[in-house]
Amino acid sequence: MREIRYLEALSEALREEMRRDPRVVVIGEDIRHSLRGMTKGILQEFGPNRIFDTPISEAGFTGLATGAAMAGMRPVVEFQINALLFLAFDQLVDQALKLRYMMGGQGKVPVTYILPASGARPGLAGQHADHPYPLLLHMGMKAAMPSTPRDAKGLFTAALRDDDPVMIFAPAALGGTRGPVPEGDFVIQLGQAEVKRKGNDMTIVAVGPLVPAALKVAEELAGDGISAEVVDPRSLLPIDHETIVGSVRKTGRVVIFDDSNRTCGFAAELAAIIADEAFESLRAPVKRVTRADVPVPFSPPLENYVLPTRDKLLAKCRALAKA
Amino acid sequence: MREIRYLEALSEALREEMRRDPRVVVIGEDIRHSLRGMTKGILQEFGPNRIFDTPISEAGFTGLATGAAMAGMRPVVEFQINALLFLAFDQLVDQALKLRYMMGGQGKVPVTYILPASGARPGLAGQHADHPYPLLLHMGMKAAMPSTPRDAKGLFTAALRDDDPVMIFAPAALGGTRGPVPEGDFVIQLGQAEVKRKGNDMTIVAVGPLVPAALKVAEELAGDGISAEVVDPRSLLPIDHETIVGSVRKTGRVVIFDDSNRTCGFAAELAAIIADEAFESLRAPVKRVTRADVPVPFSPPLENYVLPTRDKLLAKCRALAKA
Amino acid sequence: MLRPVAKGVKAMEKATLLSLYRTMRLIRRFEERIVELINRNEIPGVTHEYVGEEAVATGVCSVLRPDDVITSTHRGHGHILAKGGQPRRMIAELMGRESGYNRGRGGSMHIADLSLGIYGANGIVGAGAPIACGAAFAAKLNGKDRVAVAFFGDGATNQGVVHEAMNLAAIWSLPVIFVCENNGYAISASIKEMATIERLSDRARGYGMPGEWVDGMDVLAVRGAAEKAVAHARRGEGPTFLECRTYRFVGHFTAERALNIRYRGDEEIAEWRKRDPVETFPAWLEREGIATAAETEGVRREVEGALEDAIAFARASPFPQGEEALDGMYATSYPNLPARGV
Amino acid sequence: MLRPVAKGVKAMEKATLLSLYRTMRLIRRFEERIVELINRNEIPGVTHEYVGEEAVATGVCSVLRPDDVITSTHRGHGHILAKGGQPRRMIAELMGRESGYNRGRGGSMHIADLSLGIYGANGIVGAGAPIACGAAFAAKLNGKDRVAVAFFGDGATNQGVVHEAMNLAAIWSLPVIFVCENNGYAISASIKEMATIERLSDRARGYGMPGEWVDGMDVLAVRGAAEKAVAHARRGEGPTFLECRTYRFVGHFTAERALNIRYRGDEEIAEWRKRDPVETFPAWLEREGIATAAETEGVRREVEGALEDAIAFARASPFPQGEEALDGMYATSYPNLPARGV
Ligand SMILES: Cc1ncc(C[n+]2csc(CCOP(=O)(O)OP(=O)(O)O)c2C)c(N)n1
Ligand SMILES: Cc1ncc(C[n+]2csc(CCOP(=O)(O)OP(=O)(O)O)c2C)c(N)n1
Ligand SMILES: [Mg+2]
Ligand SMILES: [Mg+2]
Repeated sequence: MREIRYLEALSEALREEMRRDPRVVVIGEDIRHSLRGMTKGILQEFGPNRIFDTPISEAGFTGLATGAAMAGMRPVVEFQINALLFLAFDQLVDQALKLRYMMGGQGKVPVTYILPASGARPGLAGQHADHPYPLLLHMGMKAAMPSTPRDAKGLFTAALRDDDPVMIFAPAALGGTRGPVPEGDFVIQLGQAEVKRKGNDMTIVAVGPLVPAALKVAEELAGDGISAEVVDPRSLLPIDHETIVGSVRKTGRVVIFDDSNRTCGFAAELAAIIADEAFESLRAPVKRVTRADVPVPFSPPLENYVLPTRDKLLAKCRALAKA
Repeated sequence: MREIRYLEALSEALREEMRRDPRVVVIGEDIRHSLRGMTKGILQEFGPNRIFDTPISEAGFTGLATGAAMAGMRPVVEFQINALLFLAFDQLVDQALKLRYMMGGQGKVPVTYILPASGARPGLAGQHADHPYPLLLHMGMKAAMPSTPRDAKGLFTAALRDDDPVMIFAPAALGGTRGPVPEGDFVIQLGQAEVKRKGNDMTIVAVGPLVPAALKVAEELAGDGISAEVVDPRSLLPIDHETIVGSVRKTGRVVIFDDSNRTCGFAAELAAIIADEAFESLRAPVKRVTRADVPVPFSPPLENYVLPTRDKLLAKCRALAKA
Repeated sequence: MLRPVAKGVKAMEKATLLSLYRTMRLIRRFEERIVELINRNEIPGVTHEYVGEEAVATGVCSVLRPDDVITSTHRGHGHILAKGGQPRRMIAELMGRESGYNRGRGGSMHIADLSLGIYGANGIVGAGAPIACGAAFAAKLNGKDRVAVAFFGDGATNQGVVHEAMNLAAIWSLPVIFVCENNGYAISASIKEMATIERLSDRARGYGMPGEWVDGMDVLAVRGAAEKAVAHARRGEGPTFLECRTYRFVGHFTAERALNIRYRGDEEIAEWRKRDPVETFPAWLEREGIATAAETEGVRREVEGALEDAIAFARASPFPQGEEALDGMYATSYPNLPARGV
Repeated sequence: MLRPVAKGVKAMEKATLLSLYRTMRLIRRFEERIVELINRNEIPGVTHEYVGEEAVATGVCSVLRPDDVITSTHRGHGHILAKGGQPRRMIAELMGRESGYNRGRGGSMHIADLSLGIYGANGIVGAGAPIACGAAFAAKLNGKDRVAVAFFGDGATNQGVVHEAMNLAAIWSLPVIFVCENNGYAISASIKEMATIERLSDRARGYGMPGEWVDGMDVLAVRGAAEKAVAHARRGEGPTFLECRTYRFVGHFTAERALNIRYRGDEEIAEWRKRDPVETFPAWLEREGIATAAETEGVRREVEGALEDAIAFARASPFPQGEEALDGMYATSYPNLPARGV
């Protein structure tokens, strides 16, 4: 299969869907010039009635997308940085997400939010490096975080066809990675985790930008004679209980390797699910390796200390194998 | 000890601190006329330079409080409803909360946010009934949710004296409850859970408005011969690991009874902590009774189905006792 | 100043004039009946009554088509009735019944009927403004001459998102009418303290859009101004900001009396009550010989009948089943979603 | 139009004029050196350079006192230098060193020095505006005649919170100056497309505050307008909106060139470069006989020296220790806080 980059896979998913469905329009900051690289060529191919550069008004254009979706469009909203979600938070979680339910099931709000540079990159520091998906999940917003170009195309396409608001986090750290991606129509349904590496002695649940790191750790553990299974939830909400819990039932040990803050984070939710649903099979405490609950600091040694890294995962896994 | 109402206890804490410390000013919507009942009499006692009615500009006045705090004031910001946090979210979690850290520890931001009618009341429906403290905790904001008038006075006073942003959730459902409250200077430090009822067979961790319900359930369980311990975290962040984990280590069984949404909620965090730190003592799966992840519906039968209630807790505890 | 007579009125259809009266009267009596039902605990919670402001929604919606869109506020009953909302399904909603507009999921602050272009009341001040822009955006892209009206209060004009919405509408020349219902107060806060300018419509200039001011107690004046703004929008000439100066005769919400707060004088209320459009408009119709006393009385009787019927309908309707509470949030569903609480 | 000569200039102290030049030159060379260091990977990440806009920060801050407050933006180096920030501690910060202003915690977008009234650069567009209002609010309550300046760009004027801040400042008559640095673009978005009005300062009217427009390439014009606004604020007469029309000669941020995007023409850049204040101002000083060529050359040499020193200082400074990463977030600390990641 041909190999393309993660960002190209996102771009391809979007362009293919725009060709199929004229209701898809794209809204966001600096997207005509494709500052984030995902909307490259869209203005040229689809013209100015399909792609709209907005003023710096995140709450405003998020709400506008909601109204347009209720009126039959299928807007895609690109957020330049994750922190912008905070500015549109009411429009995201108290409007777009809730309207259908509060209206008793009338209408629908098919908006896809895409963050093509989510999470940390070296030097971005405190306000540009959050990865705040747990906030959205807590409110009930569907979300996914693909870890490979293939998953990027498949999950983004699923989001584009979903009739509800769905948010796609596309980690900055993965934007340049290459991998095989099917050509043409290709969908990965939400709610389906994938076992990215099989193993028997312990489960590592790793999200998004941490999946490649987890795979490397599993490799190293294999050298120690420890067989680690790596599960990638891919879909953050809905959560695939079956695959995740199933793996832990098999291995009896789990480390959750998550790229958001710790308290009330995604790892907490997975730990809670496992401590309930896989309790009988657990042979050791449920462990989390996450960010620490501080803004991401600027200076490299500090940043490294705060973020979840391979080293920390490896150490935790080794300790767990003995527990 | 004299008994006063929960809202009066908050009001007393505020007025006493305002007498002691001239830097304390109060900012919010309709607070001069005390729509929410907590700021009654403040205009009369302290005059218009200590209490400020704002325009409907939540992001604006939240940011203003941050700047004032950096300049030496100690503002108290009242939010009329919880959903208003969504409108001020950037100013809360990306500004007030982070500035000190990002500035390398320079200065401080001593703002107390108070929500004197937080959470659900019958008939409020989807946009007025959220109890979104997990969102704040995830970002690292200190927060507390007192369950009694005594705790209300003590924790609010602690928040007022804390040199960081602290949010006090004061559930609407508790505003009218009465109880003994010490007169004069009275502080309950953040980070100290309280065992509200002693027991040996299982632990119920219950927050805010659910504490009275949990105590009633414990009473009923006693009738079944089950001795339940009820732990009230009181402080949502910092979390008192010792008391909570200590109780579970003793009882080996736990149900977490929380008034926020389920996914990535406070109950998830407690479950994760317990599944790690109390693992060796656990004799049954860690259980959660929380809100369901939908907006609170308006109609009473629906609302009842969605919110965490006594009945649901009781059923869960009975099942757990047998597990 | 009371100015119920508008130029060119004589040329209007009598039926139109009577229907304006009917709508205003319906709104007024709807609100009065709702308060009774709240006080009798037949409706849970509280509502925000539109009493005194009837001429605004009535005048504006009288020039809208069924396919035009409105976004409403916490004080939404008047907008919804004026846009054609059925009292039966509204009251059923307020009573939390399955036959209500929102199947009991929403209550007063969320009533919507998408088939009538009613994109919902809204519990968050100002939040409807960008949503209206979105409906207008869709209309424009699809080459439809549909317009969208965003209703909001004086208090809402200090919300950032309302400005963002105005700017978006202006730069993209969207067919939106921003209808500011300036009733002088945001709960207890006088707009005189919360803004430094006399006319909120002056803010429109900052977005290069027309800013109009109109007497919101005069249904014909409102209708005239709205007609102009709507025509402007339908022609593709973009948004208008329309400030309607009005007044609410009652408390901010049903519960205000119990709170015992006082932020405005009785004389002020009495002064405005003299201009009650629900009283002055039929009086003018009769005075001008447009309608007879019997005809206006007929409107009133009809309204009472419609409300009786609506209340009876609502009372007879079943409540939704608790177990259904998790349905309807998502249009595309998946296992494990929404997460249950137990 | 180039207009470096302002009325009444002759009366100014020569030292003041030379110091204006010194500040502008320092900002320019600071930015140029930073880009070199970024390209050499001595500074992690990217920064937003102030090249071309030096006259704005310089003019405005030249009339501020050390106890006045500023809030800055993502493009903050110029503001901070103009308000007295030390190049040593700034560059150390940019290199992530413990001796940096933020002890390496912040980087470019968060540099702050509270002792100089610098309440921080800010990574969120518009977010500093209400914070400046808060500093002004505190000053007013404490009876101090301190003022606060909120710097922000043209793009920021479409952010809701900036409006909310303007309204708050207006109704409470706070001593704030809203300095809008209109450089014509928000990244790739031309303000001509993002607003319908020619002068953003017209938005001030919506809040009943003075709205001034000034040529932001003319440091003396900026200084003059700022002086007036600051005096107004110090007298307790409230806020001013001051639009400074300016231009950035370089990309939005250091990485722009690599992105290969093109949203403005070379001629436009060339046209504005002719008005470069860092070139025209010293030329004017010499032409008018205010300073000799040797004196302006002296300024340049001094600036180079200061930057060499700063870079050397930063390079020699140690990095912070990883284990300290969890310190400093809370002023009042508790066990278990902040939560660790492992
Ligand atoms: C964003 C937001 N802030 C505050 C509230 C609480 N609240 C509900 S209605 C209201 C007053 C609204 O005033 P206005 O916009 O003038 O409308 P009116 O009630 O006068 O019709 C307030 C403050 C809210 N619902 N939403
Ligand atoms: C609220 C917000 N939206 C978007 C961004 C991304 N962003 C950073 S700078 C910028 C452009 C700002 O333009 P302007 O305010 O004109 O300032 P300039 O860069 O021209 O100095 C954008 C969109 C951000 N940091 N914050
Ligand atoms: Mg009002
Ligand atoms: Mg700009």
